Amino acid sequence: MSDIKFGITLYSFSTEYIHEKLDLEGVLRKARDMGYKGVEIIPAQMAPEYPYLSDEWINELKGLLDKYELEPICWSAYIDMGIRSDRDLTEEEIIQYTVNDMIYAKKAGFQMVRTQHAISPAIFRKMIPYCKQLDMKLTIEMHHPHHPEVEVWKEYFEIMKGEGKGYLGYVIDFSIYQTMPHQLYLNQALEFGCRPDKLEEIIALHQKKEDTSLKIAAAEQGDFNEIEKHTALEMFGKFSAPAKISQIKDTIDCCFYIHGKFYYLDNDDHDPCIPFEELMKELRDLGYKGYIASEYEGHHFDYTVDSEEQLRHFIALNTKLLEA
Amino acid sequence: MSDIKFGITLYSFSTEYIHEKLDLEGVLRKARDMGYKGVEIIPAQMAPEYPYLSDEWINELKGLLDKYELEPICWSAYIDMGIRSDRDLTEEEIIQYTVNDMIYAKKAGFQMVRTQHAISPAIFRKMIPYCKQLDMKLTIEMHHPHHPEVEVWKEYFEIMKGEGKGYLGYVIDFSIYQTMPHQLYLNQALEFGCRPDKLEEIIALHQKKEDTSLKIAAAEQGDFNEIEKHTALEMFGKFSAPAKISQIKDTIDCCFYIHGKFYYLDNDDHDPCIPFEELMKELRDLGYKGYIASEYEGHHFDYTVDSEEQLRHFIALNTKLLEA
Amino acid sequence: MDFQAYNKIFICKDEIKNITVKDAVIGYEFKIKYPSYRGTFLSCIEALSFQVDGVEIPKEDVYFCLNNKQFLLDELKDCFKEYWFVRDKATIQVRKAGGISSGKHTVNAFLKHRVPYTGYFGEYLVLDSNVTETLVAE
Amino acid sequence: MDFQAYNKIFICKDEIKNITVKDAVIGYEFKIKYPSYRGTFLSCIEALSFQVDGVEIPKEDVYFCLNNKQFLLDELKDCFKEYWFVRDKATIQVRKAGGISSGKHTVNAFLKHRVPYTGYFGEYLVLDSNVTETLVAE
Ligand SMILES: [Mn+2]
Ligand SMILES: [Mn+2]
Repeated sequence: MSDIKFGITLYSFSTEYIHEKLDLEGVLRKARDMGYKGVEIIPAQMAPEYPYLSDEWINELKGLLDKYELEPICWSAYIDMGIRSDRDLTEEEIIQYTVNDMIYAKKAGFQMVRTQHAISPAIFRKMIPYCKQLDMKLTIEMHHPHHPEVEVWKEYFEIMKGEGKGYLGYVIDFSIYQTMPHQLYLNQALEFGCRPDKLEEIIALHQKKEDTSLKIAAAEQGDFNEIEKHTALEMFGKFSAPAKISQIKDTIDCCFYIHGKFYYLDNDDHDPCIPFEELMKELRDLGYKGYIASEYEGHHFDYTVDSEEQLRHFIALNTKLLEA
Repeated sequence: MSDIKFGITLYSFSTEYIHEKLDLEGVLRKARDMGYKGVEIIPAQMAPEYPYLSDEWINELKGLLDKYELEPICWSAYIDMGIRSDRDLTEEEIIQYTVNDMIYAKKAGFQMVRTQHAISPAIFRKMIPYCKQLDMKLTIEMHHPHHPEVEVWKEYFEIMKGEGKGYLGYVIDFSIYQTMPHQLYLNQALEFGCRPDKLEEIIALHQKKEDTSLKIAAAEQGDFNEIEKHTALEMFGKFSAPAKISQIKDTIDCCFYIHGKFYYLDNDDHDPCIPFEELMKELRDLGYKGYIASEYEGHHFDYTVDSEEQLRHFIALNTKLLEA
Repeated sequence: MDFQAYNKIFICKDEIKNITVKDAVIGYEFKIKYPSYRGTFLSCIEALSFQVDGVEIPKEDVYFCLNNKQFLLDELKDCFKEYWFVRDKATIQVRKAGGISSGKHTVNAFLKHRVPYTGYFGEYLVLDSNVTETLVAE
Repeated sequence: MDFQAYNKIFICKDEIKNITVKDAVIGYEFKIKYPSYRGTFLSCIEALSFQVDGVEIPKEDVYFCLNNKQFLLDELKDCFKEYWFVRDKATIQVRKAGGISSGKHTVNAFLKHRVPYTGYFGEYLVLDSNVTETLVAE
């Protein structure tokens, strides 16, 4: 038994939402029907007025959350550093976007905003008074290709454990533990021109226990076409340095929320890409008490997959693991 | 008797419009109540959606024109060359704004668009196919400090008399014939710190028949304070080179419309600033057949003046002159 | 000295209101209109600043709100697609924890704006509007 | 090769319509959506171009219409305050006297867009969407 709850980010229904099969109310109803209690929303995806949200829209959202008895858990904000063509966002602009998100989130009943690492330690620290004034938590997502060894995270953890304690935290995204490309990625590689036997060869190479530079050399010298070479380099680049699950314990006190990221689950029993077995065990053993959001992301690769079926595999697999 | 008709530009009611005493319907009703038949509108003033107008708004305008039985005469467009901080408008942008105005004007039932000299001869010429396609006239306003001697106008008249004949024309604005500052300007000068006797002195200097450079020297060396000097220089600069009424005949065939500009009329009999007597005689004698729009512009200087009273003076004065 | 009469509409007489989010008062707001006979584009605003009770408000604490958008003062000069209709009130939000005290306050607004069609001979007319009003906070 | 599945929503299946002003047919229009899971800012569009029946449309004949505004393609890169909601259709107006003939037409749209939050280590991910669809003109 554990205190871990499974929530859902509405982002999991991206395919249905952008193809206009489900609207905002539709995804909320579906989440409720599937048994979820807590939800995360990405306003940059589902708020037509983004980035400046009216009280009317916020009240509409609040009304829907009430109607479907869903708890507002996480408001996912962006640091869109590259909005402008001529320069990155200034500190003033980053503060404006972030404080606005905290205000909108608060009004909508959320207690946590997720932001992104590009906020910078200096600005993250400057958000503490706003967190206190609004009684809101602000978290940074650790998403691939970031991981605990990335220099800036040492500073972030220091702030989270120090002056920001209780207000500033982070969100683990399981993408940082991925070791293998998922099935939809492989399907796409085939569709784009990889030969099946060559793709097998690349996967075998990727799984070899040797230095990545040797694998890259092998891919470059091998009998591969352009798309195969591209696929090989992308695969080795993305999935060769997963974060260490043993490190979670060092910062679990700052982890306010988790993104249960997954791309494709063929069944209820096992994912060859993300080590859910070890993750669930570790989180349970460490006494993690928060939500893990079901975060289906296969929609980047294939719009024909049924998101609901994927989410059911995710919940079945991980509930089983937690109860084991 | 003449074929000249007096219309009105809704711009005359700027004070009432911007102080929210009259809305779009209010100024149209007022124009009708005052006996006007033909109207000009500045969408940059009265269209909330400017510069991109929906069919809904255009139909609303059209409905109001019908309701008050007003003929749509002139759609006044701008060449807002200085919109951007980093550069002037490009040719592409000027064409976009101008063609849009012609389209909106056509939809609203107007047959003429007034634009501004900054359009350039090259782009003006490029508008001919659009004029033909939409069956619309396009005119450039000649407004102070422009006058027929300004170089670019020779080119404009050549185009109007040549390949653009019947489609491209110009609008005379009586500001080009102004010889004296109006009463509201003088009141403002007093309010801003000119001493009454010094202002009299400056006016006397302005009226002297001598070279402007001598007047300027006199103003600079005289016993005047800063605002008096500024007033003197502005007065000599603005009102020392009125256009010649005798030149109107040379381009009357290109003059599709006239702005009966005035700033302040104390009575129905005479304006010391603009030579209406000669203007009306000349226009009548030349057989001008179009509209003269009543264009009250005192609102730049004094928001307490009653626009309707001013317009009544204008109509009384000029009707008397035309019928003389 | 054209256009000066339009300054009368610059600062609106509406009440100053505190801005609250649940229990927190995060600032206050008042309203202004564009002081002209026609609308403009935000990019034609060359300078805009405010003093309240004689104290200059730091620009990073001011949000200019119009057309359902929020602009930092430094952004205005780049917003050439954003039209300010002459009868539309812009809301000036000032970020200040605790808001403003109720009662009378002196508000000064200074605007430097380019008139975009006045490039008669290559240069644009740039006008100043400098207006002070006494407003009442709720 | 992320994001490629979103290309399916890029060119909308709506009919191509001629644009008329009274009796004159001044062009035609079709619709596109932003090919992603979330909205973007127009300033993140680094390139956008169209071919109809294999012929490239000159950029000055294309108006990108969104949020009740009309943009020239060259203006998009500067419009950092203009948000393109992922479910909003942008209308692509093509200026062409006489419009387009009724029946089937091949429309190709090419978009190069910056994903603004992907500055992971200082550089942004820039994606291409290159889609061809057969649309029907009314
Ligand atoms: Mn995530
Ligand atoms: Mn005029």
